[in-house]
Amino acid sequence: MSISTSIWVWMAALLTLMVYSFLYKDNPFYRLAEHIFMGLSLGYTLTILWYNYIIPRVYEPLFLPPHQWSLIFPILLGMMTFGIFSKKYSWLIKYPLAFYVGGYAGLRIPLLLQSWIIRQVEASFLTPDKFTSLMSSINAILIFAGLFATLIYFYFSKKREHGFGAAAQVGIVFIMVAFGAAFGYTVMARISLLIGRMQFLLHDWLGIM
Amino acid sequence: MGFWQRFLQLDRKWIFIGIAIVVIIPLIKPLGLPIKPTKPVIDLFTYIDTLGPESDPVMVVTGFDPSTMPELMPMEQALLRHCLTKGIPVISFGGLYPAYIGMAKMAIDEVSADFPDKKYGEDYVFLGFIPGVSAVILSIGIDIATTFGNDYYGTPIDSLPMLRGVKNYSDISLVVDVSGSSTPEYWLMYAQERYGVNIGVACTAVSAPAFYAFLQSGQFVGMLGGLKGAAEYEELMARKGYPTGRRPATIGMDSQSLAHLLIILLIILGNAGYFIVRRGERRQGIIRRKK
Amino acid sequence: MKKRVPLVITFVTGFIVIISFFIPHRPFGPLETDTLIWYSIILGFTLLIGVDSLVRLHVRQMRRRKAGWWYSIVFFAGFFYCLVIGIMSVIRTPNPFQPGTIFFYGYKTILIPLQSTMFALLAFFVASASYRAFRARTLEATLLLVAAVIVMIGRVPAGYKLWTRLPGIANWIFNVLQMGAMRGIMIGVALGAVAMSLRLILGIERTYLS
Amino acid sequence: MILLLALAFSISAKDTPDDGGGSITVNVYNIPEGTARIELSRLEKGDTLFKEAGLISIFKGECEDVSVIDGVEYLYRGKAIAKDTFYIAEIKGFVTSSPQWFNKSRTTVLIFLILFGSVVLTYIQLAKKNPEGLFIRKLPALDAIDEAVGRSTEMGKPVLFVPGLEAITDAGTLASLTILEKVGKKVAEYGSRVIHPNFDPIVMTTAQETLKTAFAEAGRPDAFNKDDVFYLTYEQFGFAAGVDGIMLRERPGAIFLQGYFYAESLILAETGYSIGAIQIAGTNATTQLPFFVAACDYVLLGEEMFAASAYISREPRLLGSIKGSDLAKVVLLFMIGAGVIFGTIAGIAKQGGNPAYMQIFNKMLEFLARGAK
Repeated sequence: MSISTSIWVWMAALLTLMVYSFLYKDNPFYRLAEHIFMGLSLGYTLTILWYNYIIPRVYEPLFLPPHQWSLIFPILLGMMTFGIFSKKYSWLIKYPLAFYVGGYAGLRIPLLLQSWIIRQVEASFLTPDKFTSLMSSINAILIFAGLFATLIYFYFSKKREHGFGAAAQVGIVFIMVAFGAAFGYTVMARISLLIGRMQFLLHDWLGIM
Repeated sequence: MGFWQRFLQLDRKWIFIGIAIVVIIPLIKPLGLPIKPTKPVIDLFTYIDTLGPESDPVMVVTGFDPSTMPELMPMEQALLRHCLTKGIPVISFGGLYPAYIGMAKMAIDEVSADFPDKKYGEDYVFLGFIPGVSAVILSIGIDIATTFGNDYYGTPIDSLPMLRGVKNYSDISLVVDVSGSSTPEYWLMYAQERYGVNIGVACTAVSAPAFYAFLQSGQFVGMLGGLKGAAEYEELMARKGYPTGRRPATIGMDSQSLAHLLIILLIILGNAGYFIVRRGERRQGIIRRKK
Repeated sequence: MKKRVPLVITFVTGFIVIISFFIPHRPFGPLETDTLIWYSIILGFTLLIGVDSLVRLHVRQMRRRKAGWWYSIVFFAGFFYCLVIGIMSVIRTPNPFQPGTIFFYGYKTILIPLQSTMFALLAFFVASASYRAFRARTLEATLLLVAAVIVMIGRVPAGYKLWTRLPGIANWIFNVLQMGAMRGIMIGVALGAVAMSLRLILGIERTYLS
Repeated sequence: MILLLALAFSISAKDTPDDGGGSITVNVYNIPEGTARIELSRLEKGDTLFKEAGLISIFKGECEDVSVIDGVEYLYRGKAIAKDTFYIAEIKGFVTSSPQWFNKSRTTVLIFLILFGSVVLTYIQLAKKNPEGLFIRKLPALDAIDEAVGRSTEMGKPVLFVPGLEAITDAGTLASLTILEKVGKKVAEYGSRVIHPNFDPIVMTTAQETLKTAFAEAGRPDAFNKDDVFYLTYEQFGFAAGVDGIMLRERPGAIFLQGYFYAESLILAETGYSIGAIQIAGTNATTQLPFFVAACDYVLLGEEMFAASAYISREPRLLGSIKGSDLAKVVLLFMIGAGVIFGTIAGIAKQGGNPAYMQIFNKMLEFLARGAK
């Protein structure tokens, strides 16, 4: 294999190198790539907006039968956000904002209770089949101990004294081990990403592997 | 002492150069570190390997976009290669989201170029993107032809010889979802639980542990996780003497191992330096413990 | 008026959405999906505000001839290029991501490399961050370090070569030691977010309306 | 083909529970050996012909017919098709579908909600009546704001505040706004400047208002420059590239990364480190916490972000709600602890031949499992 003759491959390769040049220091090449990136991604976002939102969610349901006239309401709310373009009507945005924030707060409460809190409590229950061996019961107890100490660490309204402070300290120990493990765990995937880029440069562009 | 002190203040650029070197060199000159296939990978490989030209087709689903391509593209290609080598009919499905179809096209184009004797429509087919996500999965369970209508190139499904007699999941031997997100759970919920079709999964190293539970309960036939999983699959193919192409994952694994070792070496040296310098400073009374 | 009405709106929408979670009967049942669709429509409008802000920023830079103002020309070139070919592709084909369209070409050869290169910077940063942060300064830092190193090495073939039990230990750290603390953090985040949401609905937390 | 009326093969149908109507659940039992698929058909009362109504999963033996109309009576028939034979079963009487006013499967969530809500509300009321004696533990990351902004001003450098990559609807983004308010006041006091790039346009407009108010409250309304709060892009890595560019060119002395972040967290934090800024991070994204802890000077861990507003303002009602969710933690710990102990006892007792405890334990688990669905 030899070096690529495709202009597209060259463009992709040069952009890749421009971005990496930033690891050395800020330079005109990185700045160029950065601005191309910003411009393209904004144009890209608008295209996706058109394709994913305006056509299927506004145009089609509103103008094609059966007309969903109720959609005029969110469209009006959406237009109210344009109030910020004028000094006099900038407060108009507070209405859609309130609607937005309130609705999501309402959506979040039962969903968090359901899939985060109750699910985690359920998962923490020791089902007796976890007691199949000595090791598995030790594991189960360790998981509970970690959970217990971590929740104590997040207890805000009590002074950290005596046993309580010690439990919070144990909480930090567990939290740190967890962070270390999670960090080490993602290293692999991150290195894979770089390998992918390098394979592109060495194989697709330069053709030396 | 001077050396360690300087080492502790090592400029980040040297670390970056080090990482670049240990990633690039094995790519050009592979070291060939041994790869030991693990059970989930062997399971999936063996399942596909027992199939043949007379079996029902295998469906390979593309479930990733460019961001996870380095890990997942080698898997998709290895799976397609395996099927074409064994003569198993393959349906390549372009995915549940619009951005995936481009990845699917790249994979099928590159692999089919290595199999000039395999004919499109008879040995493999390519189905495009259909909006609907879970509705699409369900709909394939009822009728493939009405779900898709045409293949990616616009040919009616009914006129593709390979898909004659393939009505729905009951005529498919395995669905493998090559996914960078949580789509394997959809396939599990809507295709496997509902229609009982076998599911295999190929996913990133980050999402692999989340799917282990399903693997243990036997809901997935097997699993490839991360670049390591892809490399193991390539290794299994090589052991059987199948054509493996460039083996991008295997080549990458050397870099992966070296980069990990370099990071660990840096951590160890950093700590050694830290202790040596601190002991020196404490001896000179520079450090006073802060309360 | 300008603050009270929005607070009432927040309360009423929040309350209705909560109860609709428990009532499948019309008109409450479909409310959850309906509001999500409504929000996505509002979101579409707000994106235009973002576009306006960014375009203004660059126009300003060009007008004032600030150092490096010509980068703003690059920005506009990229923006209009993508917008024009994007809209053309959407009009011509039902899916702009269809391989073969000009939009897909631009996407594949410019946007994808930029995205994946930025993403792949993490490989370098993971290395530099671990070199710097993983020092055995305190007990906690030591634990962070040990856990990270074991998990890191346990996940590559070299780890297995080093000691056959290493991958098992790495898994144990990840599945047992990590699990309890992560669960605790998750429960904490969820409780905090629920309490925060209650405060929002009740109008106690109102920075967003300032 | 031969028609076989296998006695065991049977079918039942009932209105799908806990839904908004328009659905009937059909179950099949004793599916004959060798069945390839089961076709479902239905007869509307008054009609004479059965119409196709989909397939029943062999795996689950269940199917939901969602094409029915509430109040209309239907008769269902299942046809199990094997290689060269088929079996037919019909339901006993007509069924209809109807909507329900309460989703019983969500009772557990409702109980949790009522308990949690009333605890928090009670503590808010108590705090209003008795504002003394409310305590909140130290959060060093918030205490460090003064120092960070001060040092940055001394060096003549601006402050950078990144509100994360989520919309205003995310609880973390809302929490970051209260922190921004505090940072804004300090910046105004010191006469410095805060740069605020945005991923979401609504967050941008809200942050503009928040900072405007903060500057006004600090007595420097004229010092606020709206153009310092601007939009970048709606693309994850494009945003990261842009913020990195700002860091390298503006060289802020203090960087606040507060809100919900994804994989770009470490890209931002490492670039921030490289320019020597004090970094104060905070996120409710549990997956990104390890990276912030490794690369930043101070971090608000998860829930600590949501306590920030109470910590900064010391408003009794906010402190009360913090106390309320603390109590909820204790209750949850007791529940889990009880489950753990009871599960252990049940496990031991079962091995000793006494399954009674097990039944109670399973009931508890079932209650939770129903809520978590």
